[in-house]
Amino acid sequence: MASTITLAVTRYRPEEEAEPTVETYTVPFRKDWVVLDALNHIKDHQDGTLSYRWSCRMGVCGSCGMMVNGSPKLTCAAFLSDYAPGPVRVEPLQFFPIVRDLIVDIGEFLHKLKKVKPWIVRAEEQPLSEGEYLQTPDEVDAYKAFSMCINCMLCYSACPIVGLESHFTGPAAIALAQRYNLDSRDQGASGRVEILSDHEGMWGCTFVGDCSRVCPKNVDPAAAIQQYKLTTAVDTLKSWLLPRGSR
Amino acid sequence: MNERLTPFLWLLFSAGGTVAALLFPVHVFLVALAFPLGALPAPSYEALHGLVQHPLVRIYIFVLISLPLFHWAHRFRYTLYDGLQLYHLTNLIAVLCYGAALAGTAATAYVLLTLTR
Amino acid sequence: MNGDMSGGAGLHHVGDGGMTRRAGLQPGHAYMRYHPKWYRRRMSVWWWLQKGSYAQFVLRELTSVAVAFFAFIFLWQVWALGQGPQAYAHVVARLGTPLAVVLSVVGFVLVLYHTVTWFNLAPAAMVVRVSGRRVPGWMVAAANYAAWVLLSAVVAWFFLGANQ
Amino acid sequence: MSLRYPLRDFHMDIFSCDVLVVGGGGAGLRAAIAAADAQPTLKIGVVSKVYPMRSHTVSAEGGAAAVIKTGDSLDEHAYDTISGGDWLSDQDAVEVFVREAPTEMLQMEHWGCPWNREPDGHVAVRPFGGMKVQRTWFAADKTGFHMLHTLFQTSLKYEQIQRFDEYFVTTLLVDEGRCEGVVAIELATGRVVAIAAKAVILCTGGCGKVFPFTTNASIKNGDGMALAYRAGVPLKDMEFVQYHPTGLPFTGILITEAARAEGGWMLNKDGYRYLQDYDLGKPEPKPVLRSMELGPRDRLSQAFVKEQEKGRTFEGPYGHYVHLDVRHLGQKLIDKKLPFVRELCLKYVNLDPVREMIPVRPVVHYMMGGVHTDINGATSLSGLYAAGEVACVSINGANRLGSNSLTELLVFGARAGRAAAAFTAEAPDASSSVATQAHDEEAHLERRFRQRDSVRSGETERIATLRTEMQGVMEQSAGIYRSAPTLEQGAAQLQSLQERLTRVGVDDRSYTFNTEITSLLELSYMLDLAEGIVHAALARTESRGSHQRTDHPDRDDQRFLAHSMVHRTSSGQPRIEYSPVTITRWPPGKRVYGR
Repeated sequence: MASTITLAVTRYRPEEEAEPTVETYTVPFRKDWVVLDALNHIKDHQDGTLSYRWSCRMGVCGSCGMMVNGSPKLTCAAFLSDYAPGPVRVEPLQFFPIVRDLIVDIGEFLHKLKKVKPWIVRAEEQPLSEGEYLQTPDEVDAYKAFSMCINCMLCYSACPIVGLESHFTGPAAIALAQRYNLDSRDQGASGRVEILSDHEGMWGCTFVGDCSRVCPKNVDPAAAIQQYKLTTAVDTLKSWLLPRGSR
Repeated sequence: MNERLTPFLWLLFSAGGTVAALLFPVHVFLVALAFPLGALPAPSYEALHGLVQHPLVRIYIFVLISLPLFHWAHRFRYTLYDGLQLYHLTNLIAVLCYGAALAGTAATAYVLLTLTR
Repeated sequence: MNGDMSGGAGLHHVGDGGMTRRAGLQPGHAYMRYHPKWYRRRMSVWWWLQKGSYAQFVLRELTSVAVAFFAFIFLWQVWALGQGPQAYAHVVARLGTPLAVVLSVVGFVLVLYHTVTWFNLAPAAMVVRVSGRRVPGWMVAAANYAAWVLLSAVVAWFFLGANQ
Repeated sequence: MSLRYPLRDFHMDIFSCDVLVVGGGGAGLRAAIAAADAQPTLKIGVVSKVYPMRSHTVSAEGGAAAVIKTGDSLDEHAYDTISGGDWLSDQDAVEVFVREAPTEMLQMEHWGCPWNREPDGHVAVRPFGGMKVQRTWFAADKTGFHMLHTLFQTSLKYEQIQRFDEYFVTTLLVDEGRCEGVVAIELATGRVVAIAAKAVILCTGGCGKVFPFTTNASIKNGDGMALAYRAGVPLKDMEFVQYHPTGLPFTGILITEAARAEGGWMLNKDGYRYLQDYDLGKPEPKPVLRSMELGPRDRLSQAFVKEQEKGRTFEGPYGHYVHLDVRHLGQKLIDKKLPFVRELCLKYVNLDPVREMIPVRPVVHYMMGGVHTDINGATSLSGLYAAGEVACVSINGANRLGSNSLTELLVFGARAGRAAAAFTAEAPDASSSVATQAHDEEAHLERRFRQRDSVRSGETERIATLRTEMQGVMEQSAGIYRSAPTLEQGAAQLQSLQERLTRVGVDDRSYTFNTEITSLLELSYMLDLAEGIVHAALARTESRGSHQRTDHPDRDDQRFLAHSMVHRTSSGQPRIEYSPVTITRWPPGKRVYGR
């Protein structure tokens, strides 16, 4: 087994260069190291100027998403040994504006997330003194998978529609809208449909399906969007066919 | 495209996709391959002509042809739009695609309604 | 009141609100201290060739061309039935020409690809519940395939049994 | 429009708000929402060095304790907490905590947190270490994740809450004994800004990264503790550092206590449930509350060290370890209640806990100590509040019970939010010195990091070298077992590290997302806190909870039934004082587990 491995890392220094370049680094090759460990080794011992985000190193904070050999990955869960003998190509998440090196701007996502009202909407709040809203385990299961999103942005980086149309609301945000729609405690579905019923919302999705393939938490945003389309389409049809009272 | 129409067009696309998935393989295999190549005994003109006299068969043929046309229209529209990045032609593409499907549907209806006994 | 903090009217996200405003500079501009200079890659027109799954997706979408092609073949054939035996024989003969056969073979493969991808993706959109519990996706897909086999058999029976 | 104060020859951005929350994790978001609910007209800022959903609350797994079931009582929760904390908890705070916990948890439910449920639809609870009754609410084993995202998503509906995402706070603005805001670097641009506020709430979490092996995320550098400490606010009970008994070797990834609560066993290299040798009860096939594997974390981590001394642990490339065995629980239960444990093992150590045993060792997990606050989160500095792990109220005393921390950040986050909101009513606007102070801080940062001569004179040091040395010193001197000689040596080593810190060079001069500068600032925060921990540990010549002195093995209520207060002297060195513990209804007793 080779004792070192090479990483080809995208650098972008906006103060000095007009576009990104590639810098190669050679790091020790260790069986239990992930790509993030290699980046930390570079930053600590070789080049303190390399910039990237990371935090929990256990796949739940969602900070460390990057393109590894062309695929969006959480670098804390991408073992070097899976890319041996290298070189390992490490790039910032695609389809996002690059701020610097491996850091991309995700501010747009925060706007999209807020737009879909990802919170419980109710006509009337039950007072806390009356206890919890009852919700059976099956009712929890109805939305649970879509609540597992860690906002790591891998799905946006996998989605060509995001790349083509930056205004597309995108997989994670629509899945989170659907997470609340499916929550038995929520009454905000009709409000969200109005927001998501345009080509920037659910209808922009053409079901490429890569979002679900790269999701590290098996959220399956593609399914969320298709289910959302089906429900919306059926509801629309009903509203045309049925008289108001019986809807 | 009118946003209010989108859910309806998507339903047509879905229905058409399902019809095509379920029924096209067998129809294509028999009508476009097995019968012309003589691999299987083709039904006679009279037999088929007799079959299409039944109203249910005519409805079946109408569904078989028109819904998949809308399926095509929807998919082709998005493929042109995203694949070739023809954003400035979005309305024209939509009109041409759904227009073609509509025309095909009208033609099918006309043919089926005027089929001689 | 919000405006005091955000720098951009109505933006809840202060830092980015400012950033969006300032990043509106033209690409290729010189760097200015305290102002971001983001790099945006433009997507190639050939994006769908860059990744296997994207190519498969575009292929899947293009099966719709084969679907439309055969829809018109069917229409042509039904029209010919109305025009009389000669017209019908003409259609059958044309379908047997080498060019038509090649097109039909390619189209048939595409239609099969459509069927397989459609059935495999259908469970994602369709949530089927039996007494509150969601039916697993593979069972939905299996039901689709079973319906496909059954319907194909029925259609074949009508065609092949039409002469009797 | 941001207000622009003309300052000498350039402009600086000065934002202003009523309540400014530093930190966007569970406590920070809860505080922000509470302030917004209390007074909807207030402008509330949340400044965080990471996007809120990256905050470390996200990593909490097991659950959050609150009394809700029949057969449980507030007093039992209080007693478990107080005895678990070895009677160093302030009992008035604990009583408030257990009383408000159920309401806060119900509020989380109303905001959409996906709690596990009973078949009839009521919230389900699970057992947890050190708790006599099952009272831990849980969302599988991703409770912190779900709570954080629920809070974050709920916070989005408050238009008056405005976020400063990825702003790194470098100092508090203090004038005439009052905190009036912060100075922060906007990471994306390097712009230094002042955020003036009538009240500031620190919610920046702990400082686990002062130790080498920790469950803590890389962002846990004690920023808020150091900011307060440098502003003259004392830190309380810093010597109490919780080791979680079950972290993965190398990565320190947390394997939740819930794994033991659901019935997992701790086995030494002979396959023996060794906890039975440490006065923690007798082994039973099913989990017994407050017994064996469900003992408190300090006792379990201490037992590990004893096993290691007896040579009954495994030795691996990353030190000694024992086994956590959950195989007998079966795949169905593991997938339903411990899916994240399985996911983490499969993804990070390539083993399946359904079929294999999990290697674990004690790893630093939580700081019982922190910024000294009262029951409303108020610190000794007017206008400055703190809540969550950064604060020390104290309910956790000498050892925190598992599943109390998530509840704590809700209860005291909300209390601090409300108190800060009320404070703004009588607080005058920020003084004019804010601009001057902010400008001075900017000039200071510029000098320190971007003027080559000042940094590069003489020998230079690397950030990582110092950080690694500091972590080594902390494990050696202030680990699970401590003694005067090692602590004294540690204190001396830390002092020399402080001197070397001034010689650290920065290669990165960029204004765009300069993570080298923030790493260096974080290291300087951590060194201050490391000194505080070591000095507080040296001064406490007794053993209590997580603080075990081999040279003073017994608890000494005569002298040390008291909170240590670490003050920063003008030389930068810590000075330790003590303040009394509040005892209401539970006089100090013996900690009994397994009986």
